Amino acid sequence: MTDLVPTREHTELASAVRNLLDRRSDSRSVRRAIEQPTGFDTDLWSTLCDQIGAAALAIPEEHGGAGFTLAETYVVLEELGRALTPSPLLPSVVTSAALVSAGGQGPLLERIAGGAIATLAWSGVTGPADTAAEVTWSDGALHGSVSPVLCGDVAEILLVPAHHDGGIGLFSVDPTAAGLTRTRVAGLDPTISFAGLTLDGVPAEVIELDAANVLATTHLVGTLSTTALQVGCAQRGLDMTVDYTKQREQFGRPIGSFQALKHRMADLLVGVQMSRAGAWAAVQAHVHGAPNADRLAAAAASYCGESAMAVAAETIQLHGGIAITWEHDAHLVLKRAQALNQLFGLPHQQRAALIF
Amino acid sequence: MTDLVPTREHTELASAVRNLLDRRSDSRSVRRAIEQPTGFDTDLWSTLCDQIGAAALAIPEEHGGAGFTLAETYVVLEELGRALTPSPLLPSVVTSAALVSAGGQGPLLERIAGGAIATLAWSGVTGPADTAAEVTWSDGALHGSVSPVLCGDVAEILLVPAHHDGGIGLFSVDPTAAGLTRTRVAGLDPTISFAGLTLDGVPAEVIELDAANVLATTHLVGTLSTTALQVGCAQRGLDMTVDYTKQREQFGRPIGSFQALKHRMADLLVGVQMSRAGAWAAVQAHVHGAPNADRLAAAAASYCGESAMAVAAETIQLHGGIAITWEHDAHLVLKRAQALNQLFGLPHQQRAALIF
Amino acid sequence: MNLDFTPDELAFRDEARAWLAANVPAECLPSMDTADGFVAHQEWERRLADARWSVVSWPDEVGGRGASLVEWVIFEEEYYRAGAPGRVSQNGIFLLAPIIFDHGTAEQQERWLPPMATGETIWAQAWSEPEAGSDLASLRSTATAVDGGWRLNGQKTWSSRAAYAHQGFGLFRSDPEAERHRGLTYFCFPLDAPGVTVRPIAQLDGEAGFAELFFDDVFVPDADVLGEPGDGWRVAMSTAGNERGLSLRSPGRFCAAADRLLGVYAEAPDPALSSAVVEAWVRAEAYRLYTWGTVTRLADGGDVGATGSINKVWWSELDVALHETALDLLGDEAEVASTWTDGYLFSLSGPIYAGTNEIQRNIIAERILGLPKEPRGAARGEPG
Amino acid sequence: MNLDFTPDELAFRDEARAWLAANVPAECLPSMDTADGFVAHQEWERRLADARWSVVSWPDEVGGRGASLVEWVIFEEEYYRAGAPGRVSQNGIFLLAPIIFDHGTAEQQERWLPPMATGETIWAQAWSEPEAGSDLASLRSTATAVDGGWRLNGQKTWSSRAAYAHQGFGLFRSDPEAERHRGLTYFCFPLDAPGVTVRPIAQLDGEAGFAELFFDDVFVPDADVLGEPGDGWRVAMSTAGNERGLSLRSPGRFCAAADRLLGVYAEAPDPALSSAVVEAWVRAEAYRLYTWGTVTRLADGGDVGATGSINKVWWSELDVALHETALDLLGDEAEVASTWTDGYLFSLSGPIYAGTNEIQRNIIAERILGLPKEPRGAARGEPG
Repeated sequence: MTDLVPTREHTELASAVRNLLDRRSDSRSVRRAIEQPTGFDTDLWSTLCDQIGAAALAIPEEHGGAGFTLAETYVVLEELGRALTPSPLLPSVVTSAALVSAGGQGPLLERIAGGAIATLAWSGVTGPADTAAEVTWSDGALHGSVSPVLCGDVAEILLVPAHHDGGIGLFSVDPTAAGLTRTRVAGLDPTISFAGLTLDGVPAEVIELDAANVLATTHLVGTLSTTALQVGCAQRGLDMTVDYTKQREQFGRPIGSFQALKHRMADLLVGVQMSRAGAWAAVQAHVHGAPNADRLAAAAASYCGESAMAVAAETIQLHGGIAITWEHDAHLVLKRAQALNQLFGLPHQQRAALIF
Repeated sequence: MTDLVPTREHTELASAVRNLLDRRSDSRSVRRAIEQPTGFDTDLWSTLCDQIGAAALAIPEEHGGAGFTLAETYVVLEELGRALTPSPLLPSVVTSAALVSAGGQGPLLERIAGGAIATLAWSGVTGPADTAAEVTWSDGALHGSVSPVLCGDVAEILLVPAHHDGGIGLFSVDPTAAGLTRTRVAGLDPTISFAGLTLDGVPAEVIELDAANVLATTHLVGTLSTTALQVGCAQRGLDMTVDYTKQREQFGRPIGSFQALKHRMADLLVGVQMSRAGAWAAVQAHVHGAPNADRLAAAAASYCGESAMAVAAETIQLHGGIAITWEHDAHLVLKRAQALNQLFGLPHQQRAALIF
Repeated sequence: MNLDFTPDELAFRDEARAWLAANVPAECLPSMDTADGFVAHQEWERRLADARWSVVSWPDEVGGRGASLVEWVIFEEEYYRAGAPGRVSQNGIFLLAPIIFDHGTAEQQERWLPPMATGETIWAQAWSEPEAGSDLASLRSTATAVDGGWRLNGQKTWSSRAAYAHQGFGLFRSDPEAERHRGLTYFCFPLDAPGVTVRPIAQLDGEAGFAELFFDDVFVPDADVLGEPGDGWRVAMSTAGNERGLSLRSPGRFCAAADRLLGVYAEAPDPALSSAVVEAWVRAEAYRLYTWGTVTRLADGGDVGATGSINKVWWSELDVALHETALDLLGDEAEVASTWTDGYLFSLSGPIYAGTNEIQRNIIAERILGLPKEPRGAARGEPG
Repeated sequence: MNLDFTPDELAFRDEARAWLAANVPAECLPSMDTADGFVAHQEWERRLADARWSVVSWPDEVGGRGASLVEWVIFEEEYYRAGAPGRVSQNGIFLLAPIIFDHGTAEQQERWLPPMATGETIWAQAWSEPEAGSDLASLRSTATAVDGGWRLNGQKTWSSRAAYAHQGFGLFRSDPEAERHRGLTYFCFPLDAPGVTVRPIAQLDGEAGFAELFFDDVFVPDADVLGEPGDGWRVAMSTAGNERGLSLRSPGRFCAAADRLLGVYAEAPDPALSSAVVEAWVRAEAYRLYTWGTVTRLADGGDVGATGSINKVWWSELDVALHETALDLLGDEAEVASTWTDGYLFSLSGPIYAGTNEIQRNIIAERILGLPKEPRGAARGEPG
């Protein structure tokens, strides 16, 4: 039963990432990263890839990866969530999951393992698994548009699901190809960057013509990866709020000593603990190929999303006025929680997957 | 705009009923009433009819009624809700509304105005308006069964909606007729009594063969009457809880001084106030024949039901251990709120009526 | 409800509705918390004032039309229904003006009210201080009596509109010896007075809806004190009651938003969200009916009192829930900035400002339900 | 999860599952809080004990099989999945036994544990007093030292199972001079001892799940004191931690109830309620996974500690929500008494007993989050 609790190796990995982010992704660094043209700190990303091997963890060794599992990726993502770090790891993980699932894509996987920015331009990334692609493939080229796409404007590797006469396929596109327009869109959350893509006869390489199963697996991986970010984000909001209410005094006492506030924070802790337990178990179920893995993933996603939103709302409310200033990190927690809530399907859509 | 606030006459009527119930329907009396074979205190019912004219308020003067409106009935029901009084007024109001809507039923209305126990045996009373009747009418007789029916075992006037070849009709049945079986069922709430009815070729008098509109109006009146009971029940639970938490000491201070509890009771008050405002406005809209009356009724019902349930849950929780003893009234508030929640449709069913 | 408005009330409503239909700008004005938007909103106030719609409840001689409370709420409902611009003058006309009417001298009323009605003078409130938050009684900014007036020193924060407004108003501690809420005085002052520094605060949406104010020996003449020196707490409490009460948040705003939400649902109905959508509509409607009930009571004489706290809790939490539901409905569109995401971020300040909802719940519990106060400074374990 | 149980664990599970399948009564036993039902449940305990399933985690010599914590949770999951009867012995085996193991003498262990394992002796807890409620430290019942033992006086309430049980256990104040939680002693006593009066309390569902106990000079020999005299608070706290922790509410119970709820939904699906149904299932599943995580940690050594409060809050509120959803699904059937309405009424006591959820939230806030305590008896406005 040891897989229900992170191992010592997982704990050490988490510490290593946290130490790095403490130094390189504090509040000031996050704000600087947001302002960069890429929307993230490219130096930090290089360090994450070189020192931690973040992008390579779940990629098989024969394709230049570390040959670990999604569990190790989960550990890194939870820390990135906690630090509110802008990062291309989520689309990278999703894209490599698609390629591993499709099979035989060594060269692309090697580039991703090395840190190339990769993304999957599919509305399933911001919605439920049964969302159709808005792109079609004919005569070897792609037509249509899709938005919003995670890191869509800066991706060096770009996969696009598209309809064709025989079903839904998965294609690879040169991000610099003629006919492809990529436009950064102003997101609700400045720490997660999106772009809109239009494809006007863009030449495409076939990865897999019958990609329905590949996309289902990819959606599952994306869902689980998002729960990691949500758990980290919720933990950050809770920590920040507990610290603040211990220090802030009103009516001659720390506001954290007021029982109504204590009970609300206690409820948040309960939610965060349950989220983490559910998310970790779902990741382990996926890694072990358990038959109920997709149900556990949907359950965890519905719960982690709502729990992170609840923490974020209280983070704002219990910080009071300073929460709604740009200088304070409380609003970043809120925007991150809200943005994550939509990824791979809203909680109610995840729940819909759990009933007949 | 005076109709959004009870008039002086309404306030005086409420006081008269409350004074009577303070004397005749205290906690001990309610428990005695529950034990009676009828399920309510017949003497108190006579007094309510004779002194207050409770059953006659909304019945036109030409049929022996007082010629007032549902607003006055609402006032009486809210007080009965507050006192948790077992009473046949709700089925009486519903039945007379059906007869008034059908027209030309002077003799039956006169008996109801005088205090005869009346009920409508229709599953719409415990469900949404579009619920079909489980009874059919052919060759002048009724066949089928319906349960649970408010005061079904003791009703002296019994109306039954039934399907026939031409649609749905409304019929009157002699409660002592052969072929009719009436069986008291053990309800969740001991202060509201129900029976199951089976009709095996019971002769029936036609009230109205095309009763769809009559039933729609009746359902609306029932919905509004239920909100009155809910508002009263919620107010009682809140009053009881506030009083208790002011007196009960723990850790050396009244538990009502603990902020977490204060905030929860503040939320309950907000809910009760909004409930009462919404319910009263919906009743007035119905009385004035406003075009949005049915929307306001559904809105009020969804809100009053949930608000009463919220108060009831906190009434139990904040009373602690004594709440779950038979001797204490807290559980009566809980059971009443739960039983009322189902009448004329659950909150989510009321909401469903408000969207396309 | 429109159940039994008087003929006069109906005529008033029709007049307002017709004027708004003809005059509300088709395009949204730029945000009032930008330089351009501020000017555009001031121009709109001028237009309202020219037609005597800017302060309908004020007496004729200071720019109003002596409208009753019922008429005022009717106007507000029509105003939001018409999608008219936000009121850049709201701090002045809703928060300060009631105090000027009650506590101002005739000279102050003449000097301050007419330019407030026309939008020529825009007022900023200076309530909070960095260390005080919800606890107004622990304000530290000082006022020192000098020849002919006072010198103000200290810092205020969360001053709404202050980035572009002309005048400010707020409480300063004029008697350092007096305890907590004694010894405060209520001042009005120009924001360009020597010694005042205005530092805009960038908000979630990137705009400067609030500012910090720094006071360095700012001179204010005696003529600009509202009420008696030392009596500022009592004077201010009437504003606080008013701010939390009917004035700031008329139901029209939420009913209009709920209608827009129904519109979003209608475009792409998701049955799993229908309950939340209807819930928002029901809550807006309940707020409208509750508020109309209160208005009816007040029209017969009476005081909003602590029930203003019920309003505040209700509308502010309804507003957040309504916008959250909208974002859920929008799905992936909600990842991208839009008027709904802006509205969502704005709604989050509702439960915080004008007395946090925690303070409001304390008021409801203690002043309406009569629950005991938290023990303070009493003997061990005894309620104080 | 069944992800990587060891072969031994799998064998243990299969053995339990097979025995339960063959032995669980097809018909529900009558309620254990009626005279007949109590006897029927005692007989069931005997049957469990004969096959050594009554106290799997105890050592062999006192009736157990020395099962590991993981095996214990496996057994509990199987037990609830099989729909086996409630445990009339639970106060003894879950609350008292851990204390007897930790603090009892060898003689006490020999005397009390085996008949507890067989169900021959059923134990009632005597925790609360009328004026104490959640505040255990303010207990007033007394124990006075006499020759060879003690005399108990006072009153206990909410004593579960006491209407039919044989023995009781609880805290009495043995040193009236000591402050609050000092000076308490832990006693075991027969419920038919001279001077004990048992008055059953009728509950919501009409049954006597609890009783009041009155003590009038009840003699208890020194041999029946658990732990040292005056050390009762510390002794009892290990029970309290245990009661709130894993032991009382194993996840199997809620997972089984959530599965039944899905069954009700399947019979008459109402899409508007699907979200609530799934939510209940998700919460039960989260509880199971969380608890398994805790079990894994404890198996490596460690203490439940304050995280037991997280379990308590979660399962008790999940249980209420699950039953409320069931009643909503049942619609008009919910007006009529049924196993679901009984379960609903029973669920309501969950957030109240074994330390109210308010107390649990205080513990979570103070002991896990490290938030400051409420001020008590300190100088004005200072946290104490």
